[in-house]
Amino acid sequence: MIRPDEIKMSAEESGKWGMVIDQDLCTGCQACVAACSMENNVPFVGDAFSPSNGEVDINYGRSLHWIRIERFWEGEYPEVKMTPHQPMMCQQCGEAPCEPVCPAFATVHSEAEQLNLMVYNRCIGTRYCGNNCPYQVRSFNWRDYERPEPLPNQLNPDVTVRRRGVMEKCTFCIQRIHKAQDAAKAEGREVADGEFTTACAQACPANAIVFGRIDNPESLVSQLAHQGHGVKHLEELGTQPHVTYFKGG
Amino acid sequence: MTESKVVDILAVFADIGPAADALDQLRAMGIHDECMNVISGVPVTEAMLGRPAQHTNVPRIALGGALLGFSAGAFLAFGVPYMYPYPIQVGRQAPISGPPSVIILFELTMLIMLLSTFLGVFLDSMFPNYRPMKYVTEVSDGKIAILIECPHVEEKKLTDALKKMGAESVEPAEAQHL
Amino acid sequence: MSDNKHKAEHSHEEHLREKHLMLDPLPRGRMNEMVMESMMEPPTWKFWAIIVVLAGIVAYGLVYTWAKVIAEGLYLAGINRPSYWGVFIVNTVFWIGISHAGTFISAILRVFKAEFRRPFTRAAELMTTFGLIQAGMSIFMHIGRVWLGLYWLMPYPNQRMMWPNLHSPLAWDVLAITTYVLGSTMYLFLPLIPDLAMARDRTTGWRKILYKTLALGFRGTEGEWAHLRNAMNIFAFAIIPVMFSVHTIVSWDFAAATRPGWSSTIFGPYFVVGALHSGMGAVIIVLAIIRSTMKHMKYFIRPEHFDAIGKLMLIISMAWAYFFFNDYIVQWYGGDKWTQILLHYHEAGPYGWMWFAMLIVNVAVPWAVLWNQKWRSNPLIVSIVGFLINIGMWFERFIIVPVTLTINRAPFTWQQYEPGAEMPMGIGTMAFFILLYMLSSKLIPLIPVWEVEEGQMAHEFKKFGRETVVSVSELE
Amino acid sequence: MSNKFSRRDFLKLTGVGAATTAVLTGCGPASRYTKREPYMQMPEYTYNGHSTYYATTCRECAAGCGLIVRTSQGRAIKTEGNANNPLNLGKTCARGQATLHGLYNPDRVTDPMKGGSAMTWDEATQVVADALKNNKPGEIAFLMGLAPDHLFDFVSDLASATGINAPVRFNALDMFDAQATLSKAAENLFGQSGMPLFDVAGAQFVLSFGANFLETWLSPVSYTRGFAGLREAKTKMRGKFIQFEARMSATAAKADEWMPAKPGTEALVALAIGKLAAEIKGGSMPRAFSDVEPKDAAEKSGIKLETLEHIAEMFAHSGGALAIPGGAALGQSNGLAVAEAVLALNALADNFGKAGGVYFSAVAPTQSAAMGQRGASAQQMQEFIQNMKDGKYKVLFIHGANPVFELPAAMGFKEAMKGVEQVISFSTFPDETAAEATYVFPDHHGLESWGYQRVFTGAAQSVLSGLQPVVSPFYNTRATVDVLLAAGQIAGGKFAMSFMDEVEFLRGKIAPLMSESDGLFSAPDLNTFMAYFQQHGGWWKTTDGRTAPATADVLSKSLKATEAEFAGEGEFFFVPFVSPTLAEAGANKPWLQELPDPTTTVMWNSWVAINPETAHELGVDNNDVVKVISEFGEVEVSVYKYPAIRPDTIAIPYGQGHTAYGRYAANRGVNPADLLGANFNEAGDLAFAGVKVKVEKTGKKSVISRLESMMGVYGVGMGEEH
Repeated sequence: MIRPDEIKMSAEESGKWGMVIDQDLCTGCQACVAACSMENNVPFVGDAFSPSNGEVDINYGRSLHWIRIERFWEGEYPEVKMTPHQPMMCQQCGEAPCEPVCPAFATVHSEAEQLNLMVYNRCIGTRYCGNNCPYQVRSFNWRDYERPEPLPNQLNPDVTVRRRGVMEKCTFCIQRIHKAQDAAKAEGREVADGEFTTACAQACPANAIVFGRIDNPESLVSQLAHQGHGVKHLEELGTQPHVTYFKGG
Repeated sequence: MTESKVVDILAVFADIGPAADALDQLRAMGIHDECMNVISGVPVTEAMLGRPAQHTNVPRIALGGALLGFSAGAFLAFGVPYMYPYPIQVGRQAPISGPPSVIILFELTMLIMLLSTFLGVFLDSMFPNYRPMKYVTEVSDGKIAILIECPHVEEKKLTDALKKMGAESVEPAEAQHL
Repeated sequence: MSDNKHKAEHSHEEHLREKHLMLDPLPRGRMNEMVMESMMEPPTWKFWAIIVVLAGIVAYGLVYTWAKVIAEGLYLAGINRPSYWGVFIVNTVFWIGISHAGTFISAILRVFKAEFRRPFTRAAELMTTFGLIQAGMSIFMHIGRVWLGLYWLMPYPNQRMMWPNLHSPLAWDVLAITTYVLGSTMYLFLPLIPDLAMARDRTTGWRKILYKTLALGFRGTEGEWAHLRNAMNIFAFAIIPVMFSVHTIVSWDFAAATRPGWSSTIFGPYFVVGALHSGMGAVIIVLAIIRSTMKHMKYFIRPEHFDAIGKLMLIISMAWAYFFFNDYIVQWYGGDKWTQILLHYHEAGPYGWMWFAMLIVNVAVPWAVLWNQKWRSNPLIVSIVGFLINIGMWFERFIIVPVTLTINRAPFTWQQYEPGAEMPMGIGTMAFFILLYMLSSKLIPLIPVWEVEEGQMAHEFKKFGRETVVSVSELE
Repeated sequence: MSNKFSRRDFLKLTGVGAATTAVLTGCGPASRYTKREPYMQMPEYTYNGHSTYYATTCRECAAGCGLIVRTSQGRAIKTEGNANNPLNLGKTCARGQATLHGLYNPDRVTDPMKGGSAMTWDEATQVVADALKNNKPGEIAFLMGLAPDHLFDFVSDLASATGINAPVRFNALDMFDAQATLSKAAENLFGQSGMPLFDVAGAQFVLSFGANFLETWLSPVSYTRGFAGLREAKTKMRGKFIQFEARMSATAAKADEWMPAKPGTEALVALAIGKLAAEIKGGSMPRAFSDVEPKDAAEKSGIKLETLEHIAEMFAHSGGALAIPGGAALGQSNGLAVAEAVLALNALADNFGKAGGVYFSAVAPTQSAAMGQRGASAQQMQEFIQNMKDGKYKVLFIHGANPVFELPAAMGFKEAMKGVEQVISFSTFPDETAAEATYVFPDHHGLESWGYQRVFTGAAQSVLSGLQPVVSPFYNTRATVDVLLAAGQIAGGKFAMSFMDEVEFLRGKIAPLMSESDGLFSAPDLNTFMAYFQQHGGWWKTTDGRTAPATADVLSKSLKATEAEFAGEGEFFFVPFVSPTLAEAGANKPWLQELPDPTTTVMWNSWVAINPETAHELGVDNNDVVKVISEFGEVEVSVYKYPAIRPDTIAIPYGQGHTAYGRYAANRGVNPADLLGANFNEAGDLAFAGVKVKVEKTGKKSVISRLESMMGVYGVGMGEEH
C-alpha cells in the first residue's frame, strides 16, 4: 500500500504541459483538425442520417472532432465581422469538472503530465463528463464508425481505436509526450522545448498554436502565456485551463 | 407416568378478552408463562394479554448492522483511497474529502442496518421454517389461539378448564405441514 | 323527540361508518375472503388482452429496441452533444419519483399514525418496488457500455485495485438506489408475511406452494409478531431518510454539475417534493384503477382515501410551486448571462409549451380542483388530476435534463434535443410497470388485511356531550 | 423438478445465454471493429514499434510543400511538413494531412483497366506502345496536372524528341486563381514574365482584391505563414489587412476590414485608392490613376468615398503597403485591368523588390525558360478541346488532371473526348475523366512515387522538392514514367528512351544540381547526392532567389478604369469559390469532407451563400433548396443564410458535385462550374466571376450538415427569430 503523498515523480517523467493559441493568427484553415484526426485515429462520422430523428448525425451535435474551430458573427451587413477563430480542444483543466463526476475513474488527472486522462477501457459511457465540461470538447462514440478497408492502414498504432459507447477527447497528444520523454530519459536528459509538439501545433501553417511545458520558464509557451494579454476560456469557473488564448484583433 | 407426558393443547378463542382471561387462569393453574404461546392473526401486544414482554434481538442486530455499515462506509470513504497503487486525482479534490464521505457513510450505514434488521427477523423467528408446526388456520381469520405445551398438567383437566374459559375449540395440538 | 334524536344520532353513525373503512369493520374471515377473491378471481379476456398488448410493448420497447441500442450504439437514441442526457435520465428520475409515494405512504404515514393509510400501504409499496425496477433499467439503458455497467459501478476493486470513484454523484446514486431498492423491497415484504400466511391457509395447489414458501412458516406467535413489529418500526423510521437521500442524491447529479440551470442549492428538496408530487398522483391512479376493476375493493378503498390523498396532493403541489419559484427567482435574479439565456429558452424555445404546460398541470390544475372536497373525493377526478400531474412532472424532468442541457457556456455546440429510441424504451418501462402490477395483483394480496383489522380494532365511536365522534386507541 | 432439469440442459441453456450476452455486449459486432494487424512479413527496415520517417513532397496541390511521412510497419501513418523545406517550413494544410486518405482510399483504381475489367500491365504497356507507334506524333497529346514535376519534364523531353504535342498542364486551381491573368498583368506592367510573389510577412498594410491567399491561392501554406508574419507583433507593429470582395471568404474573415465592393468594380476601386493616395503623397498625379474619378468609383462600388479616402491615407502613410490582386477579382471580363490596377498600387507604394513588397518568384532548379512556368489558361484549354473535337488528336494521355469535372461543362471537354480515338488516363482514382477514358492505367499515389516537383512560387529560395516512395505500392499500380518508358521500348524508334526506369531519369535530371554552388548540400558523386536528395526531401538554394520587378514606368502607363461585363440576365452576381478544405480534388478523402468549411462550418455538402436579407426577400430559409440558373446551366442547392455577403451576390463553393471519384465524392453537393460558360478575359482566364444568375425557390428542403450550432451562432430556435 502506497500512500498518495509518498509518490514522487522523477523530473523527466513530470511536466505541466500547456498551450498558447493566438486567435489573431488562426485562419480557420482546419489543418489542425485534419492533423489531429490523422494522429489520433478520430473516425469520420459521415453524413449518415440519424434514425432517431431524421437529422444528419453530424449536424445533430454528434461530430467527433477533438478540436474544432469556433467562430461567431458580430454586427449585420455591411458592418458584419467574423469573430476571431477560436480553436477549441480539451483545455486540460487543472481543476477539471469532468473528472470527479465519472463513477468509474475513466477520466482522471495525471499527476505526471498534469493532464486530464481519458481511460477508454474503463469508460462505461455515462457521459456525465460530457455534461460537466463547460467547453463541450468531449465527444461520444455514438456508434462504431465505419472505416472501410484499406483506410485502417493509416491508423496510428500509438493511439487506441475507440469503440461505441465511450467518451473521447483531446489528449494533448500524450503519445507524443511519452515518446519524447522516453527518448529523453534514455539519453539521460530532459525533454527540450520544441523537441516535439502536438499534431495540431505541428501542422498549423500560421504557427497559431504553441505547445510546451508551462512550468518551464524558459519555454516559448510559458513565455507567451505570461505575456499578460492572454485569456483563459471561462476562467471564472475556476477550472484552471492549461490553454491560453490571445484574442487578437 | 402421566407426569412425563407433555400436554400439547391448542385452544382457539374468538376474542382478546376471553383469551387474556384464559391466560390468567392458566397461569393460576400453575402453567408457566413459558409453556404458553399465543398465536394470532393481528399483532396482539403482550400488554393486551398480560403476558411478559417478548424478548427480541431485532433492535440489537439492527444496531450491529448499523455499526457494520458505518465501518464499511468508513472503509470505502477513508480506506480505499489509500489502496490505489498510485494516487488518483479527480478535479483536484482531496482523495479523502468530507462531503462525499458523509454520503457514503450514511448510505452504507442505512443499507446494512436495513439488511440486518430484515435478517434479524429471520434469525429471531427462525425463518424460513417449513417443518411441521402446531397451528390452526382459523388464526388467520382473526381467532386467537393459545398453544400450551406443558409437562405438568393433565390433558383432560386442561381441556375442560379451557372450554370453561370460553374456548371455541380445544384440541390436542398436532404438528402439521402448514 | 328523543327518538328522532336517537335516529339522527344513529344515521350520523351510519354515515361515518359508510365513510370510514376503519369504522365499518367486517369479520376478519370475511375480509380475508374478500381479498382472496379479488386476487383469485379468474381473469377476464380483457385482462389477458391487456397483458398481451403490454407484453408486446415490452418485447418491442424493452427487449428488441434495447438489444438494438446495445448492439449498434446509442445513436439510435436522441441524445447528442450537448444534451448528453435525455429521456433515459428523465425516465430514471420519473420512476424514482413514482417510487417515493410508496415509502411516503407506508413509512411517513405509519410513523405519524395516519390511519387512512392502512388499506393501501401495500399497493403503494408495490409501486415503489416496481417503479425502482424501471428506474434501474432506465439508468442502464442510458449507459454507453451497459455490459460493463455493474462491473465498474459496484464498490469492489478490479484486479488492479481500482475501485469506483466515490467522488462521483453517480456512484452515490448507485449506493443510494441500491439501498433504496433493497430497503423498500424488504419493507414491502415484512408486512406481507402475515398476509402470505393468510393466503397459505386459504389456498390449495400451486398457490399453496407459492404462499407457503413465501410465508416462511409464519404462524403469528407472539415472538414472530414482536420481531416483525420491531423490524417494521425500525424500517419505518430508517427508510424515510433513505428515501429523502435517494432523490436528493439524484438531484445532485444535476446540482453538483457546473451547468447553468443545474447548479442550484434548492434542487435536493425540490426534487423530493417533485417526486412526492408525481408519486401521489400515481398512487391515486393505481387506487382508482384497483377500486374499479377488482372485486370487493370498493369496501377497502373509499372516497375518504381519495380525499385524504387529494389533500396531500394539494399540499405537495403548493410545496412544489414554492420550490419551483424559489429556484426560478434565484436563478433569474443572479443575472448570469448563460442562465438568462437558458431561462428564456425554457419559456420561449421550442419546448416552451412544455414549460407552461408543466406549470398549469402541476400547480393550476391541482389548486383549482383539489380545494373542493367533493371533487377531491371523486376517484375519477382526482385520478385525472394525478395523471396530469404525472405528465407535468415528466415535463419538469424533461425541461431540467435535455432542455437545460441544450444551453451551455459553449454556444457553438448548442443543439436541440429530440428523443429517439428513448421513447419506445420508455414506453416499454411503462408497460413493464403496468404488466408487473397487473400480474402481481393476481399473486399478492393487495390489501394488508391484518393492518386493516388492527386499525378497525382501534377505532370506535365516542360521545362528547351530544356529539358522536371517532376515537382511535393507540394499540402499539 | 430438479431431476428433470439435467446438467446437459443446464449447459445448453448456459450456452444460449452466453451467446445472447455475447451479441448484446458486442463481442459479436466486435468483428466489425477496426483492426490493423501487423504484416506477416514486415517490409525491410521496419521494426514493430519503431517508426521510419521519409521525406517527400505533397501532391495534393501544385504548390509542392515538403512532407515528412511517418511510417510504421510499412504503412504511412502521418504526414508532417518538412521543417527544412523553405516553402512550408514544416507546416501543412488540411489537404496535406488528409493525403493519407487518398493513399488508403477504398476507391482507388487497383489495376490497369479497360472499361470495367482489369488487365495486366503487359497488356497495358502494349496498348500505350501501340498508341505511340500507330499514330502520327501530331496526333498524340498529353494533358497533365498543374504540378511542374518530373513527369512533365519526361513528357516534354519525349515530346521534343519525337515531335508529339508538347504536354499541356491544367488544374482548376489555376483557373480559379486566375494565374494567367496575374502573370499576364505582371508581364504587361513589368515587361517580364514570371509569377509575382507578395511578401505579406514583411508588409505593414495589405490591400487584397479578391486574393484568397489563406485558402487555395497559389501557395496557401506559405502565404498563411506570410499572414502570420504580418500579424505577429514581435519585430514590428501588427500589420493591417483589408480585403475587397463581394463575399467574405475565409481570407477576408481574417482581414481587419472587409469591403464588400460590388463585383466588377475592383479596378475602379484600386485606381481610386491609387489616385487618392497619390494626392496625399503629393507630387504630380501618375498617369496610371488619372483615368478614374474616386467619387464615381465610390458610387459604383458601393464603398463610401470617405472609406476609400481613409484607406488611401493609410496606404499612403504606411511604411510597407502592399496590394494583392487575385481570385474572383481577376476572374472577370476586365480581370486583366483589375490585376494591372492593383499591381500599379504597389508601384505607388514603391515596394518592388523590397521587404513587404512585390517580387518575382525564384526560378526553380532544373527549370528551363522554354518549359513555360504556368499551366494552360482556360482559353488555351478551349483550344485544346477544339482540337479534340476536330479530331486532331487520336490519342490523349491524361495524368493528374480531371478536366471533365474541373472545366465548366459548357466548355465541352466530355463531349470532345468522343472525338478522340483513345483516351488513356493514368489516374490513381476513378475520377470523372477516368470514367470516360478508354483505358485507365493507374499511377501510384503520390506517397508511393518517385519524382520531384519544382516550386513555382511561395518560397524565397529556388526549390526543387523531391518525392520518394514512403510505402511500397498498395495496389497493382505503376509509375507513368515507367509505363511510358516500357511502351517506348516496345514502340521503338525515337520513343525508345535510354533510361532504365523512372529513378534513372530522375537521377539524370538532378545530376546537374551537383555542380551548383549555393545549394543546400553537395556531393562528390550522384549516388551520394541522390541519397541526400531523398534524405532532405529535395534540393534548394540557400540564397534568396527572388527578383525585383522593373519599376521604371509602371505609373506612367495608362490604365483603363473599366467595369466588368456580366453574362446572363439574372439579378445576382455569382461567385464560385474554391472550397478551402476540399479544393478541386479533395472530395474523395473522407476526413476532408468531414472538415467544416472555415466560413460556414458546412461539411459533406454544398450550399449557396445568400445574404439573410435577400433570403428573406426570396422567401427562403436555411436548408431550403433553391434553383440557381445561369445562361449556361442550373443547379439545385440548399441555402445557407450567410451574413457576410452582398445582398446582390450569391456564392457556391467549388469542390463538390462529383459524379464519380469514389464513394465519398460521388453524388454529393453541386458543381458550381455547371453554371459557368466559356467566357474568357483578356488574359485567357475563365471569367468565372462574370456570370449573373437567377435564384428560384423549389419548395424542397434538404438539410446541410454543419458543425456550428444554428442556435448558438444564429439564434435559430431560441425563440426570437427574425
